This record gives sequence, C-alpha cells and structure tokens, in this order.
Amino acid sequence: MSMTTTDPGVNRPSAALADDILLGWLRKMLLIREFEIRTMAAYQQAKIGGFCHIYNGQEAVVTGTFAAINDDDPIITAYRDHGHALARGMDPRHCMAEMYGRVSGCAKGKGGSMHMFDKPNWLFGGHGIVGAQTPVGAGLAFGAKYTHEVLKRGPKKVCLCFLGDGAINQGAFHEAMNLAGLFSIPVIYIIENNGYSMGTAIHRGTTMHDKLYKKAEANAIEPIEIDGMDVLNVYDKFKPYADMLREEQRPGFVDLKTYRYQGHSMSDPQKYRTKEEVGEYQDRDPINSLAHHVLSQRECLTEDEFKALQKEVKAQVKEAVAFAEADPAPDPEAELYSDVYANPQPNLSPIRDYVEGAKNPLL
Amino acid sequence: MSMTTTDPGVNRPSAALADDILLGWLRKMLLIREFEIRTMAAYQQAKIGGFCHIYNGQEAVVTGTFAAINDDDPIITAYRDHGHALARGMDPRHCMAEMYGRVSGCAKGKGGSMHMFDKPNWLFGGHGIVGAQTPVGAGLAFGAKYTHEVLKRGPKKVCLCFLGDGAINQGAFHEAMNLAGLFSIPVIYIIENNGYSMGTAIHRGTTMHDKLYKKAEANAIEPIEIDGMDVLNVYDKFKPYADMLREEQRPGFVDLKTYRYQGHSMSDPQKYRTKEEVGEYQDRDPINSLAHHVLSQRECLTEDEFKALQKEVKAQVKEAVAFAEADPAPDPEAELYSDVYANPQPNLSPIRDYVEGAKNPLL
Amino acid sequence: MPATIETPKPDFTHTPSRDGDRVIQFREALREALSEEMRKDPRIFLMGEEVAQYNGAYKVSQGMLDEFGPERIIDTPISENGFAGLGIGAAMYGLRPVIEFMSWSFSLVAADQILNNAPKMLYMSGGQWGCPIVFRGNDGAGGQLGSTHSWCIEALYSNVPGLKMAIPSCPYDAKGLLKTSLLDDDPVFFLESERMLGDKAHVPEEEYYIPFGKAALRREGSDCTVVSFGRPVHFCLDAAEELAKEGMNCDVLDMRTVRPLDLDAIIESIRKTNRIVVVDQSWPFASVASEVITQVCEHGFDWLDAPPVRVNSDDVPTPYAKELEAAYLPNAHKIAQAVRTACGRA
Amino acid sequence: MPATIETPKPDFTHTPSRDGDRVIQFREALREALSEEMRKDPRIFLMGEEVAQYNGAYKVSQGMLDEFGPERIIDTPISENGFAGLGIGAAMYGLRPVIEFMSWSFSLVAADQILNNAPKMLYMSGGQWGCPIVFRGNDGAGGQLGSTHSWCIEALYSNVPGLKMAIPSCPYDAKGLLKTSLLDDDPVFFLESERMLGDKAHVPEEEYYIPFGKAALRREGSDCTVVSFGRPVHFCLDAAEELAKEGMNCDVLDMRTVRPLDLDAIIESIRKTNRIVVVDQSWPFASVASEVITQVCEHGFDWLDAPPVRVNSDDVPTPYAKELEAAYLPNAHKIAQAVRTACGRA
Ligand SMILES: Cc1ncc(C[n+]2csc(CCOP(=O)(O)OP(=O)(O)O)c2C)c(N)n1
Ligand SMILES: Cc1ncc(C[n+]2csc(CCOP(=O)(O)OP(=O)(O)O)c2C)c(N)n1
Ligand SMILES: [Mg+2]
Ligand SMILES: [Mg+2]
Repeated sequence: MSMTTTDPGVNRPSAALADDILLGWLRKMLLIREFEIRTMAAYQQAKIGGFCHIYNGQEAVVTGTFAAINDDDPIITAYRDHGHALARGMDPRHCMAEMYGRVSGCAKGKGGSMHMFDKPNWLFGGHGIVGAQTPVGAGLAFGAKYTHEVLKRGPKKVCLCFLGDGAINQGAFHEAMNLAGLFSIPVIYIIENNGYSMGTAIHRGTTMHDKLYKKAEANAIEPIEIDGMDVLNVYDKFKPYADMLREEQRPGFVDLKTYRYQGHSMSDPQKYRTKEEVGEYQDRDPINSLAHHVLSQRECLTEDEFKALQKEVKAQVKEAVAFAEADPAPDPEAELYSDVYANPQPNLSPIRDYVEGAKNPLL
Repeated sequence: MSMTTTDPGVNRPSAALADDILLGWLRKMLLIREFEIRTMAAYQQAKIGGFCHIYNGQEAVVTGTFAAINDDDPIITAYRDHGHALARGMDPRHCMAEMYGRVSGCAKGKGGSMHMFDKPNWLFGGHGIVGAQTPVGAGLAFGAKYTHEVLKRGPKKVCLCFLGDGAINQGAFHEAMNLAGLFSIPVIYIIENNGYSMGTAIHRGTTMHDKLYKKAEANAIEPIEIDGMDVLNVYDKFKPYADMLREEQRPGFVDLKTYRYQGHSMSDPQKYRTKEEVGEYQDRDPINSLAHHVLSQRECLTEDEFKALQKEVKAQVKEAVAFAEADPAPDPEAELYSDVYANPQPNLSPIRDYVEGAKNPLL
Repeated sequence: MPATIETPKPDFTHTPSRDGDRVIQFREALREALSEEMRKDPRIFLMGEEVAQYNGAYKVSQGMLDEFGPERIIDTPISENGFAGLGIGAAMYGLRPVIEFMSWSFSLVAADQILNNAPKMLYMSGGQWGCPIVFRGNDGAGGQLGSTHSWCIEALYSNVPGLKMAIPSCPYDAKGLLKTSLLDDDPVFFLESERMLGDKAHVPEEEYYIPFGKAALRREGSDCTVVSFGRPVHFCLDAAEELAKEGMNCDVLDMRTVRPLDLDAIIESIRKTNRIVVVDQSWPFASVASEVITQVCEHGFDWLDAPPVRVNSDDVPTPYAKELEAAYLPNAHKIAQAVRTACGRA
Repeated sequence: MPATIETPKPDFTHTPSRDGDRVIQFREALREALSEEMRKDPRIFLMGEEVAQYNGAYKVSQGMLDEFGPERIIDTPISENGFAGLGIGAAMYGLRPVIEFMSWSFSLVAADQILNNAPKMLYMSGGQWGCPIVFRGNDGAGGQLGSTHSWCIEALYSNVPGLKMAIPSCPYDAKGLLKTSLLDDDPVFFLESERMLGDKAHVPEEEYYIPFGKAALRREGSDCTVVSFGRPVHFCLDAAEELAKEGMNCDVLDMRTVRPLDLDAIIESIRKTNRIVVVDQSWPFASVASEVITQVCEHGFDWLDAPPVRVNSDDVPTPYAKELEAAYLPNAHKIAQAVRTACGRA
C-alpha cells in the first residue's frame, strides 16, 4: 500500500494554516459534540423518534477532511450524519428541527435523523441503507467530472463519500469501487472505521480487517490509512491526498480509524465492548487534542477564550433546541402528498393527486 | 500471490494417473466439442430456442478440475453450462433434450440451455443471472461443511463454483467471497477467464484485470492462476490446491485463463476481436494438446484408436440429437403448473391449483 | 445422489386454546417456535445480522446462541444478498436455513436471490431441487424510521409464484405459523412487525401448528366484511368495536397467510355481508389489497351490494415526522370510515 | 448552491399523424428519441452494458457511440446496482442519465437503488433533490429465455410511489413516450420488449411528445372494454378482430403509461360497454391488472354488468420449452375467451 506520509514538524500542511482556521475547527467539533449531547437528551425525552446515531468521538473525521476540500465539492454519507451536516455548515436549528420532525427541518420533517440533506452546502444526504450511498457517491463525482469535462463548466472536484466499516461488506461498494477505478472517477471513499458495525467488531464481519486497503487495491484505487482521532493529523494526511486526486481526477480510499463513544444507536446496550476500551479512545479525544494544541502549543487561544467558546456553542445549540421545540409540526394536508414528484400529474396515484409542497427552508 | 507450482517433469500429479484416465478426459473433451457443434446446428435450425452459450475452447477447464475432485462434491456454474453437465456425467441425451425443450430434458424442458441441473451428479445448475450463483455456491459448501461438522455425516467436501470474468464485477461475488473467507467455507471460485464478457474485453470492465488474484486476497482467500488451455496443466495445478482446501476446509479462487472460440451467444457478430486472436488460441487447442500427449508422448493411444474414439463420440451425440428429436414436448396441462411448489396447497394462486408433475427423468 | 431426508408433516389436528395465562411477547413466541423446531431438527440453523452475540437486533433470538452454539446461530456481516444466497445454497444442499433480515426493508439488496433463485429453483430444475428456507424479519413501518426503512414488501414479493408468505398478527399465530413454515418444503417469506414484537398474549407452551391458507375470523358481524393481515388487524378490530356502537357489525378476517390466500373464507363472509373493506398497510398500487378486491370481484361479484373499499398506507414514501407518519398509516378511524362508505353510511 | 438548469417542457400540442410511409423499427424509434434529445441537451448520457462499442445488445443504441462519443455513450461492467446508483448520483448532481438494463430481469440486483433511492430522494430531502433519470430496457418474455430472464417488473415496481412508468406498444408511441421521459424531472421506468424491437411502423421524422397518463383507444366497440399496455395490446387487437366476426365489438385501450394510469379513459369506456377485461403479461397476484380492476370497481362499480376478467401470464415461473411458454403467455385466444366470459357468452 502506498501511504502518504507527512513530516511531523513544520512541513505539516496544517502548520501553514492561520490560527482562525484551527479555532474554527475547534468550534465545529465543540458544536457537533454539544449538539449530540442535546440530541441524546431530546431522544430520551421522546422528542426525537426513529433511529438516531450519535457521532461523538468521530468529530475529527468530518472536520479534518472537509477542511481539505472546497465548499462546492459534493458530499454524501450514511445515516450517522449529524456531524457531516453541521461540519458542512447546516444551521443547527434546521438540523435539530428535522429530528424533531418539524416544518423547518432540513427535509421539512420528512427525512429525520438519518437523512440530512443540505443543497446549499452540497450535502447529498444522509442515507439509511448500508452501503447504498457508495454508488451514488460515484455518480456525484461522475457528475462533477462530466460537468467539467463534457459540459465545460465548473472546476475539477472531488466527492467525499463516507461509509462505515460495516458497509464495506455490501456488494454495492465493490461495484462502485470497480466503476470508480475503471472510469477514473474522483470519488474519495472515506471509511469511518470505528471498529464496529452495531455489535459486530470489525474482525467478525470483514476479512482483511487490518488491511482494508487491500479492498481498494483490488479495484486499482490507491489507498491511504489515517488515524482519525487527531484532526491535525487527518488534515495533514488527507489534504495532499485529496489535492492529488482532484488534480488527477481519480478515486481514493481512506481507512480512517476512529471510534464512536456512544452505542450504535440510541437503543444499544453495548455488551460487545468494555468500558476500558471506550476509555482508551476517550483519552485521545479529538476535541481535547485540538484544544491542547491551540491552548498549549500554538497558544492562539487562552483558557478564558476557550471557556467563552464552549459557552457560545452551548448557547447556540440550546437555541437550536428551542427553535425546534417552537417550530410547528408539518401539516399532513399540505405535506403528506408533496415532494413525491417534481412534476406531479393527475392519476399518478389511485388515492389522491400529488401537490407542490412548501418551499424547503434551506433553499 | 501464492502460486502453487508443479514440476514440469515426472512429479506432475497427472504423470501418476493411469492411461485410461487420460483417455477418459480425451473422450470427455471430444464429447463436449462434438455436442456443441451439434448444438449450434440445432440452434441454427431453430430446434433450440432462447439464449445458447457454446463452450468450445474451454473444455480443459471442467475436465481438469472435475478430475481433481470427488463425484459427490457439489458443483454450480453460470449459463455456459453444457460442458459442466457433460463433464460431470449427464447423459447427453437428457442434456440435448433439455435444449430441445422436451420432457426427457434434465429439467423436463423447463430450464433450457442456461439451466442444466443434475441431482445424481451433484450439479446444482446452470444459472442465468450473472454472479448470482456465487453466494449459492458458498451455501452449497457451507451445507457440506455443516453436514460434516454439525450433522456428523458425510466427508469433507469442496464445492466448485464457476463464474465468468465478467461476473467478477457483480457485488454478489464480493459478498460471497467475504463470507467464504470469514467463515472458512470450502468453496472454490473458478473464474473461467475467457477474456470477454459479451463484447467487453476484460480490461474494459474489470480493474486489476491482470491481477485478478487481488480480488481474492482482499477477502483473505489464497488464490492461484492456471493456464486453462492444457488439461494436464489444469489438473496438475488444481489437484494439490483443491486437496489442500478440502483438507483445511477453506475457500479458494482460481484465475483460470481460457478462451471461447465461438461468440458470446449464438447471436454475436464478434466485432470486438480478431480472427487472428481466435486462431492463436486454437493453435493451443486443449483437445489437440491432450491428443498429442496420449498419441505421441504417453503413446497410449494409436491413430486408429483415436479415430475410432472420435467416431464413437460422434455417434453418441448423433444419437442424443435423435433422442431429443423424437422426445415429446411437455404437455402444458400436466407440466405448466407442476414443480412450482414442493408442497402445493389450495389457494396459492388466483388462477389454478398447483399439481405434482411427472418424475424428473434423471431421478 | 444427495440423500433425501424427509421432514415430518405438521400436525394440524392439535389446536390448543387461545385463552390462558401463559402471557408472553410476540418475539418470545417466535423464539419458541424456532427453538422447538431446532431442538428436533439439527438441519435448521439461524443466520443473520446480530442474531447471535448481540442476541438479535430485536431480541427475537435472545439466548439462542447459548443454547444452540455458534455453528447454528450465526452472525453475518451486512451482506444480505450474500447470506440470503448462502442460505439458498444450503437449503438446496439439504439443510433448513432460517435467514433473518433485520428488516425486510433491507431485503431489497437481496431481491435477486430471494425472488429469482429461492422461488424458482424447483421449476428451473424440473423438480430436482427445491428450496426449503424461511426468510423472516420486520416488515412495515417501525415507528418514524423514514422512507427507506418502512417497506411493506408483501405488495411486491407476493406477485412471485413459488413462494409462500405468512403475516401473523398475534403471538399465538406467530408461533404456530412459524412452526409450520419451518416444516414446509417451499421458501416461506415470514413477515413480522417491529411494532408488535412486544405485544403480549397467551401462547400455549405445547407444540402446535397453524395451517397456511386458513383465515381466522376474529370478530363476527353481518354488515360488512373487513379483511386484513398482520398489524392492521388490530386496527380493524378497534374500528369494528367503534362501529358496533353505531349498530354496524363487522366480520373481521385475519388472513394469516397471503400466499396461500383463503379466498373461500372471504367469499363465505361476503355472502352474508355483501360488503367488503380490505385493509393493507402497504402502498395501494398493485398491492395485496388490490389482489383481494380483484379476486372477490372475480369470484363473488354477484354477492357485492356496493363497491369494495380499500384502506392502504398513503401513496407516498413513508415520512419521518410523527404527525405525517400517523396520517400516513392505516388506523381505526380510517377503517371505520371505509366501512361506513362501504355500507353507504358515509 | 448547485445551479439549477431548467429542462424545457415537452410540447404536446404537435401530434403528427400515425399514418405514413416512414416505416422504421421499434428500436430505431427509441434511438431516434434518444438521439434527438441528446443533440439538444448535453446533460443526457446513455450508460449500460454493451451500449457503446457493441452498439447495444439489442442494437437500440447502434451508431450512437460514433455520433456522441465515449463520454456520453458509456459501456459498463456487469454491475447493475453500481451503475444504476451511479446514474442516480449523476442525476442528483444535475445530469440527465439514461440507464439501460439489458433486460429489466437484471434490475433485481439493482432493486435497492432503483426503488429505495431514485423514487424517494425528493421526499427524503424535503424537496431539495429530485432524480431526473430514465431507466430502460427489455421487459417480459423474450422468447424461451426461461424463468430468470423473463420478468415483467411492472407488477412489482409500480407499487412504489415516486416513479413513473411507461410501457409503449408500438414504434410511434415508443418515440413520443421516450422523448417525454427524457424531459421529465422524475425517475421514469421505461419498459420495452425484446419481442417488439423489430416491429415496424410509420414513425414521423419530426419531433413530437406523447403525454403521460393518456390512454390511446386503439379500436372502438360497445360490447366490452379491453384494457392493456405494451406487447399484449397487439393480442387484444387480434382478439377484437376475431370477436368482431362473432358480432362482439370491443373498445381496446392501450394505457401507454401505468403510472400515471388513465382511469378516466377506462371509466368512460365502461360506461358504454359495462364490461371489462384487463390483459397484463405479468403474473396475476398483486399485478397491474389487479390494480386496474380494483380502481374500476372503486370508481365504476355501478357501470359494471358483469365481473371484471383478467388475463395474465400463468402463475408459474416462466418455462423454457416453446410449448409451455406459449401456453403460459397471454394470447388472442385467451383474450377472446375472456371477453366472451365477460359478456356472458362463454
Ligand atoms: C442493507 C442494510 N442492512 C442492515 C441495516 C441495519 N444497520 C444499520 S447501521 C448498521 C451497522 C453499520 O455499521 P457501520 O457501517 O460500521 O457504520 P457505523 O454505524 O459504525 O457508523 C446496520 C447493520 C441497514 N440499514 N441496511
Ligand atoms: C445480472 C445480469 N446482468 C446482465 C446479464 C446479461 N449477460 C449474460 S452473460 C453476460 C456476459 C458475462 O460474461 P462472463 O461472466 O465473462 O461469462 P462468459 O459469457 O464469458 O462465460 C451478460 C452481460 C445477466 N445475465 N445477468
Ligand atoms: Mg462502524
Ligand atoms: Mg468471460
């Protein structure tokens, strides 16, 4: 496997970044963490329904990778998607309102926790069927490349397509990788390898679990492994890799090792792992690491400023919850039969005619 | 990749085989070739319908691999299956009758060319959906292993699951390989790599086309490459490999390089390759090679005996055609609604009750 | 030639009472059926995601790993097409696999295996190899799971000949129907409901089998026939209760299996009521409800005094929001309204 | 924010005559529709197995690689789930993909992408992203192809809200309906028939579009309404011809699209005939035929003087043998018999 390596010292790409950028990352990660804490609370109060998958522990993944790409690069992910939505810039109010099933949710309450879409921010979902987003991700990258090369519009792009380690075992992903390798499609598959798919430790479900890069190499994709508990490391390793793939317009595969602190979903007794294991990862917490870096190494943040930042983020999330609480539920009369067809016509259904719904709040 | 190699000289496993065995192989290959010639003729006369895929050129694959396993090892393959049926011992009369759509066909005319099943000979079909037989093959091997280990009945077995080079690109196959690798299932995937899937040369559809073994290694399966134009070579390489996998009860993957002389199916103009390319392979024809070996190297067959053998095979196939011609078509009244359910019950269909059909001629 | 081992025929003569105080959950009834048959037939194994060490995503298989061991209670990766196909091969080989889909919604990735292979193998092979396999899992809306996770696959899959389909509505039937499925020589699609797994009712400890193709008359009345299966049966009963107060009395038929479909019971009922409402939680277009109405019109047209009425889920992807999902699903109110319409009282 | 490029609305006012002597094959009509729209809109591309260098497994795309080049006529490996999903992503991104399934029978391996993603994306995203994509290919028995290769997927897939489905019966409609599909902003499932690709008829050279949801009355008569779509329409016309000799005259309605379904045209016809036969080449259970009958009973019950009758393929996996397949498929004889039954003359 070819590993992109970076110097430990000043040659790290992140070393050249302005302080503000790193502080922005810290804010982002704090926001995600705080948001998820509130999400869990709301779920426990039955304000949020359905399945709900918490992102705690994995914040460095989205923060570091998104920092390495452009705002108009397409993104697609699985159902553990709150972090992606927030890191990509979705207003937490619309994100929370979606989980509350309210009209100002990013999908007007039709999608829920697993289906965060944000068109202005080029986030193409939030997908619930394990692995199903991987061919779609290839298609987004194909679309971007086609737009650039055939339609002669738009820049060279990469698409980031996230999937879990359990999703590797879906045939869809292998078809997608082969297509990407064959057509040289600039989709970067990012395995958020948190070691478990529900209660199944990776070695119990996936062959070559310690050499996942073999799955990429089998499809002529040049892979890379990244430790995802440290956002600086994620950025430093991912940035040159993504730049190269963008320039050369070909696919990538990142085995991004991370960890989820919470259970798989809100209803997981977690008997499959020990508290000690969780603790080991929490000792390497990505937020703490970055905080330490900006507080003690870069020294671009004081303890007081840090506390203020934490407070600010808490307030923002609190406000998002209040927003969701106050937001009205969708009216079935107006919303049940809207957004089914972009071009509704008579007689499409034996039950009722489809209608145009309210404009999406993000648009 | 680990390649099982064999000495070129006397240490070759096939060197220890009795003359009769090799003559049996020669007869088998001649039979398949002659059968296919007659099949093409019958197809051109519209005696055979549907899709029909000819095996010419690939005879050494089934002959050599079947020789290396036991009669009660399960076999499963794709739609290019006449060779498998005959090599496994199906009476050519029932094989031809099936393609004629007659009652004495191996599936009573219900299956056709793509669906050759032979229960007495442990042939589990003939499957038309590309790649779909690969998880089923894992299941057959799983069944054999479970029978041996859990039910404590039957010997250690291997299942040979054949697929084309185009089938590699189906997700089903990757799921199957991962399951086989994970559960250590004794299924041996044999890629009949004839270089084309319909009109698509392998490099146009498959990444890592010259290192297919990488697809196996990505699933913790130890692969092997075999030149499949020479049956002695197939046997020599495959026999120790299959023995090892049987003993250790784990999966295999064979990139078995072969070639089909005819078009993909009976309606293929073959513009995607040159006559010269076909000629190059025909110069290495597996039947000629083995004939040369037994005539001039082993000298266990005389020219006259060879001619007699050819004649005998011709007569046998001719008889099979005559049998199929004379065999009656199935009676819709008796056969349309039979073999749908093993346990038919009233009200399963709004149209008619299901019935028990005639006994299958092979049983 | 592979050896053939006969599977015993289920004994349908023993029908213990539905009343009693051995109250257990729907999921326990399923587990009991599985465990009882697995004890008797070592060829049966259970395979699926999280069925073993995790004790089942929905705890249907709780404790079964301990009893039957990892050779027979088998965790899989997320590879539905792969392990469904593996089950089919194992069934052809002579085993009796039970393949759990965590949700039938996830069976779409396995559609080719379960629709092209399992139900057709016997026919394609001219009677040589059948496929005795049970596919089971949650079907229908599980509670705000959104559009990809709330499939009612009965509408799609029941179209396919060669398979059988059972959809129990209560713990008693869940046990009896699953036990019958496990002895059947054909592929059985067994549809459970996440929303009912915790439902409790009396389930006899003893063994019993419920025959396929026999509807159960859950309530009697002569004004309207209400036909359903699975979870909506309960809504039908609620509606019937409500309607009784208005003086309208319904026959409520729980079909229990939709393939076979007990048309005879329906016809018998409409000969009395002359009106029919069909309740089906799937989308309406080309659904089991459409099929029931069609069969009724084909075979009982002259008994009908009014147009047949159906109640389905709304014809839209399943929405997430609680209010939208509630509006979307069939419920007692909609069913009562449909009965009033059928009876000309709306 | 991704830029939105409006797609022009089709002009339905221009309806050139069906009569003329520009006789071309069904496959050429499809090619003409594709090529005309591709010339106008560079966002349209065609992707599938053997569509480019091989000129199409069934020669629908013959010559198109030469005209449009390999960036827009794209050969794929045998990965239906993969390239269907790729098309969906490309459609969301702003392109207008046409995904060819060599046969709809092979779409089962892609069922999750085409049913869970394409038709639901708009709803799941609360109106943010639709999926303007055309999936097309051969549907139905292609002539002794056996059980895995002869799917009529309309029965299964039409259940799903969010998609549209067109099933042309003749070259003229093939062109007009495909052109409309290519301008539609929703996912369109376009079903062709291998058995009709060589059919020849007049197809105007000029551009025209056929609206979805408008049935065509192919023959007029007042004794019975015969409803069909796709290939069996021809058998209906043959049957009508035969019946005319017996003095029975049929309205033959070609639905052209089944989602939307022109129920109004059917009701209008049965108000005249009071009898209906529905012909559908898929299996009967929960089929489009069941749906048509159900809708007719819901909305036209009082117009019916006799039970509705359906003619489907037999309820068995498609057999290979010529005689069995012929017995299995709908044909003029069966349809005529069904009309006689509907008219009380059987
Ligand atoms: C096709 C399919 N099968 C099963 C599921 C149920 N399921 C949801 S998430 C999940 C585990 C996925 O694990 P992984 O891919 O590692 O992602 P993570 O949850 O760790 O982020 C399973 C089995 C599903 N949603 N889709
Ligand atoms: C899922 C699926 N897609 C497409 C087809 C049509 N098809 C039949 S054979 C074939 C080519 C297969 O090539 P390969 O696997 O190399 O086998 P070979 O014909 O060379 O033996 C294709 C595309 C099919 N039968 N199933
Ligand atoms: Mg994981
Ligand atoms: Mg090939």
